[in-house]
Amino acid sequence: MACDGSSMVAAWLGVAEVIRAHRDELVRLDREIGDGDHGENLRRGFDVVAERLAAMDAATPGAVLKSVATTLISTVGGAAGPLFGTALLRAAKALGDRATLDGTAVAEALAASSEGVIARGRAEIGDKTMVDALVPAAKAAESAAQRGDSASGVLAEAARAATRGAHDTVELVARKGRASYLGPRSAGHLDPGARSTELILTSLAASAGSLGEGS
Amino acid sequence: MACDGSSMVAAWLGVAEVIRAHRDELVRLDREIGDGDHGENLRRGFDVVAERLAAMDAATPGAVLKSVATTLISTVGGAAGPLFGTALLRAAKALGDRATLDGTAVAEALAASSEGVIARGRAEIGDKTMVDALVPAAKAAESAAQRGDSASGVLAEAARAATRGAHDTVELVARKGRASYLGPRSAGHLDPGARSTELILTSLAASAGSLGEGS
Amino acid sequence: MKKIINDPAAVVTEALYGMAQAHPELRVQHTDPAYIVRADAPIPDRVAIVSGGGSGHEPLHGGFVGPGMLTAACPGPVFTSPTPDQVQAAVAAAHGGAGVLLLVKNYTGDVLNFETAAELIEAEGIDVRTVVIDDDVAVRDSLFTAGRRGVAGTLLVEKIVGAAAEAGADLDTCERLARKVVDSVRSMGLALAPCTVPHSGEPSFVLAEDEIEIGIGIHGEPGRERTRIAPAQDLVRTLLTPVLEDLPFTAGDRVLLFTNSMGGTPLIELYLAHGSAVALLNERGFLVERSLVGPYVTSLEMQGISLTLLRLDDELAELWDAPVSTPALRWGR
Amino acid sequence: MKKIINDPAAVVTEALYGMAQAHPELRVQHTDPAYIVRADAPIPDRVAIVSGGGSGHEPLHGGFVGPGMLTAACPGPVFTSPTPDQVQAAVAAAHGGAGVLLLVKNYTGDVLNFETAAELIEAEGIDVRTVVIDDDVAVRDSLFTAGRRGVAGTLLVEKIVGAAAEAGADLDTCERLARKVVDSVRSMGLALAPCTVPHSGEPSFVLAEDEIEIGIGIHGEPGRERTRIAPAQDLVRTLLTPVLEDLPFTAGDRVLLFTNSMGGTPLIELYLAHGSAVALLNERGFLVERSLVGPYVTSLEMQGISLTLLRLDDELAELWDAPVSTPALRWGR
Ligand SMILES: Nc1ncnc2c1ncn2[C@@H]1O[C@H](COP(=O)(O)OP(=O)(O)O)[C@@H](O)[C@H]1O
Ligand SMILES: Nc1ncnc2c1ncn2[C@@H]1O[C@H](COP(=O)(O)OP(=O)(O)O)[C@@H](O)[C@H]1O
Ligand SMILES: [Mg+2]
Ligand SMILES: [Mg+2]
Ligand SMILES: [Mg+2]
Ligand SMILES: [Mg+2]
Repeated sequence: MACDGSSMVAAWLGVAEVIRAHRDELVRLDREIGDGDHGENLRRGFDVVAERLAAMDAATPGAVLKSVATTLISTVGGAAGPLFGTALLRAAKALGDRATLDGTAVAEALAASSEGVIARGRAEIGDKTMVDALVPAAKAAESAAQRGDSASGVLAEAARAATRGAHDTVELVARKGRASYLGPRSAGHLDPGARSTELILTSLAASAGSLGEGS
Repeated sequence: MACDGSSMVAAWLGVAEVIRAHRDELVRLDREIGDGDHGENLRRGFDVVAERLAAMDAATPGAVLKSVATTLISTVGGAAGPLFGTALLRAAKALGDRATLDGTAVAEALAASSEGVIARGRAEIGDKTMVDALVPAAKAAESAAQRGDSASGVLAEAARAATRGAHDTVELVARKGRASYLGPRSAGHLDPGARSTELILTSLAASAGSLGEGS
Repeated sequence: MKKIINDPAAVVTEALYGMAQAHPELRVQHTDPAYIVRADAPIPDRVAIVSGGGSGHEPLHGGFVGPGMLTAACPGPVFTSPTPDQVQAAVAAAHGGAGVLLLVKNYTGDVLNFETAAELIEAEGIDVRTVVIDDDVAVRDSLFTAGRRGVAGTLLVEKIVGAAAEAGADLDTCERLARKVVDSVRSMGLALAPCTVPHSGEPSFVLAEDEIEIGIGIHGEPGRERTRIAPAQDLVRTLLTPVLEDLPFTAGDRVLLFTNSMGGTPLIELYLAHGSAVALLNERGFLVERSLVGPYVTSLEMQGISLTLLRLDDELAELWDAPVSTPALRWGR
Repeated sequence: MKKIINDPAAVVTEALYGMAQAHPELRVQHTDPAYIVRADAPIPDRVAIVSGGGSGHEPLHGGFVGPGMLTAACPGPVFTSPTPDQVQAAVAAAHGGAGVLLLVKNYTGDVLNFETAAELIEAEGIDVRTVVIDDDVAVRDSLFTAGRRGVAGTLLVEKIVGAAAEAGADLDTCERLARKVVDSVRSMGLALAPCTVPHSGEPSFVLAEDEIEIGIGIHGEPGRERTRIAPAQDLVRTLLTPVLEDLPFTAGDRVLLFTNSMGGTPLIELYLAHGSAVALLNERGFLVERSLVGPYVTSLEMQGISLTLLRLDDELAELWDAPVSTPALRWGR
């Protein structure tokens, strides 16, 4: 099966399920160094995403991403809503109206996403935010694509890098977002936004892998 | 030493000390079945009583009681302020301007006190209030006076009866005052006003005893 | 006990000092005998409406002193009725020559102290009347008890009678109106968590993690029963059912619904409960014509709510709507 | 978690429904996209003042909608900023043709969502300006952080700009005034006990029996340090010292002092703290010309207070005194 619009829909339905399963964990992580709503914010948003995707007509991967993006922007709120929304809007724009995706397209989408998040949130790598998962993911995707990996291969590399990046936020002191108010007390905790970024990419990679390779 | 105005002052200074010493106990008793202020109300009032008595010129026992009464009325508040105030106003009235007290005078004063409290508070014996200490005290005083006991002997009998009466409130269900809201749940607790009545009479009896007999 | 206080014995005095700083439109006597009076009192030929009671229920009563409501209030120590001296002093500051109406919540201490005060005031040749408020249906009234307690309904009595006095009603009229409101108002409350009185330092009662007290009094006195916490709509039904039965209210009645916080319950929960109560009353055919929602008759930081229902007619609705200008209640003009 | 709610996910919707019942003078859209707007909006040729933020801070912001203050407010989920859709919907209901001023508390989520909204609103051809409020001195401002938080000072911005808009000031003037208030106001708070967010079910932090958090944020974010509970006058000094140093305020300044409850602290303690703060400010030579005391910018049932100081001049004092008629703040006229 190709990495096309309908497999993109299936992949994001999978993400919605993963978010629901990890809602409490994300709430707990955010309670530790934020305000305890990250899991609930994403749960609320992805419930609507799942509803809308289920009712969606066949579309290009870019159109699917755009729909997910606007839904998240209008339902998630908080810092994560606009940031994930921007990430996906930029990814959608990067993909244009391609009907199927190869590894290069995936890498380009991820690069656009991470640039978008940085432009909106003005966080740098090391600030203990989702940027610490997303930037390594985009970089790993680029290398994999240059090596000629397929879409699912590129996504798998990106997910692995996001996992490492998220894990590495544990020891960081937050300098952006709500956790920054904690100063040094923020160290020793996993950043919730980095964790949810990891979850999303891992779920997407798993879907791509099980769905088989694109062109 | 005679049971005169100045021994009356000394006796009430003693009461003020006893109340201070038992403040926390009375707060605790009132917290169990009331609103937890009885000890603090009496502490506040008797602190002023002690101040004013210390500055008081020689006076009759009745005048001393009247001063204590008006001080309590204007400082204690709550149910206990007006009730103890009325009790002492009535006692003062019963004593008139006698210079010293005998057993009969003490008994008459206690009878007037208990009638006054009943008239003001409309509680009957068995309602789990200070009446359950005061009425038996007045009755015991009457018998002792009829037997010809001295002022201190009459007070000692009254204090013993008050102690028994207070103790007997434990098993009662309150029908007057704040504890009545508890209904059956009020049983099993000592009534704070009965306990303070017992403390006051016991302290007065002790002072009378150590001060020696009146005429 | 964690509280923003200095000396537990000085809490009321120091709070009154702060109130004086915040409200130059009031005259606040913060030391003994403490009272709060409108700065423009005494107002010649206007009936003086005076209330009072233990402190710890703020804004009741001092926060309701001002044009269109109380002329003066006497704050006792925390949860302890004021003394006759305080009432006398307040009346002396408030009395404009047209008589005084004392509004007293039905607690033994309050009734006795105001009774003594009334005698002394009368002896000064002032026409004084007393109306006792007992709106709490949680406690059954009977000759063999201290009777029903005065709780949140007190605010409604003070507002409505205050409006009448402001408009120049005479003492008879004010007294009649007070009795009319008392006859038409019923309340019931519940608590989720206790309060701690500063001079005691211990919580007034202890509830388990999932336990609530139904029929709580405003001093933490217990009520009808302890039950499990339940969804808001069930709690609202539990409070409203005895309220509706007691008067009784009947379908078609025009009512004012007052959703009150015991102090520590946040406004978001109050509004939620209020919406739930309105929905239930609508279902049963009542016309909820006026609403009040807020922490107005509190028990320090106690968590919980009370619901108060007043049967309205044109006279009461008009007096309710009349302008009022106090620290805690303000509208109109 | 013991709360008067039904479904944790429906708290805001249900509370807004109750608010609608209690306040017929407002138009409350209680379902998504939720917003609250004056019933008489849009008002032709009047600048629309729109604010919003996470719920759980009631009465902020919805309780400040009405003549003389906000034209509209957007309540997000509890402690979560509203979405751009909500802001757009509120602006559509509020805009009278003279432009829109968005008042935003400085949190990443609020700033980003209002930023997106502003782009969309501008694309509709509406003149829209944004002023970000960051009065909390507990958090040090720096290029490498999210910056200072917007807390209780927000109320003062909303009141003063709302008064100007009501009087017909144009958008430039409203924007200038908002920046002037932001430049002149500083706050700091402390907590004695945490709050619990309904969807989380766990307290936002844990303090020992005698511990307090100095510099707390209004979502339970930590501040400068944890210390032992101390007498009220010491706590007041701990809060006021950094506030006075930050602007800095200087002796002789005319100031407005706002003593705010975090939600669960009773009014009696608030007044006590207020009195203590006034005394300290007087001592240091400040002129406390205006006071506000109450639970206005809260964090659900959190126990604690914040102190806010605004430097006054004639312009600000006059706008502060101007009539206001909202559910939570009302005076004048
Ligand atoms: N400036 C920023 N840039 C990138 N990511 C950010 C920024 N601020 C916050 N985040 C991310 O958002 C996450 C928090 O999201 P969420 O809890 O939904 O929002 P809020 O902080 O408004 O409650 C953080 O864990 C962090 O990863
Ligand atoms: N009607 C009454 N008659 C006699 N004594 C009463 C009556 N009501 C209350 N009391 C007594 O008053 C005591 C409580 O006093 P206190 O705590 O000072 O007042 P309050 O109940 O107003 O807080 C009770 O323990 C009881 O003994
Ligand atoms: Mg969060
Ligand atoms: Mg008591
Ligand atoms: Mg009491
Ligand atoms: Mg949030």
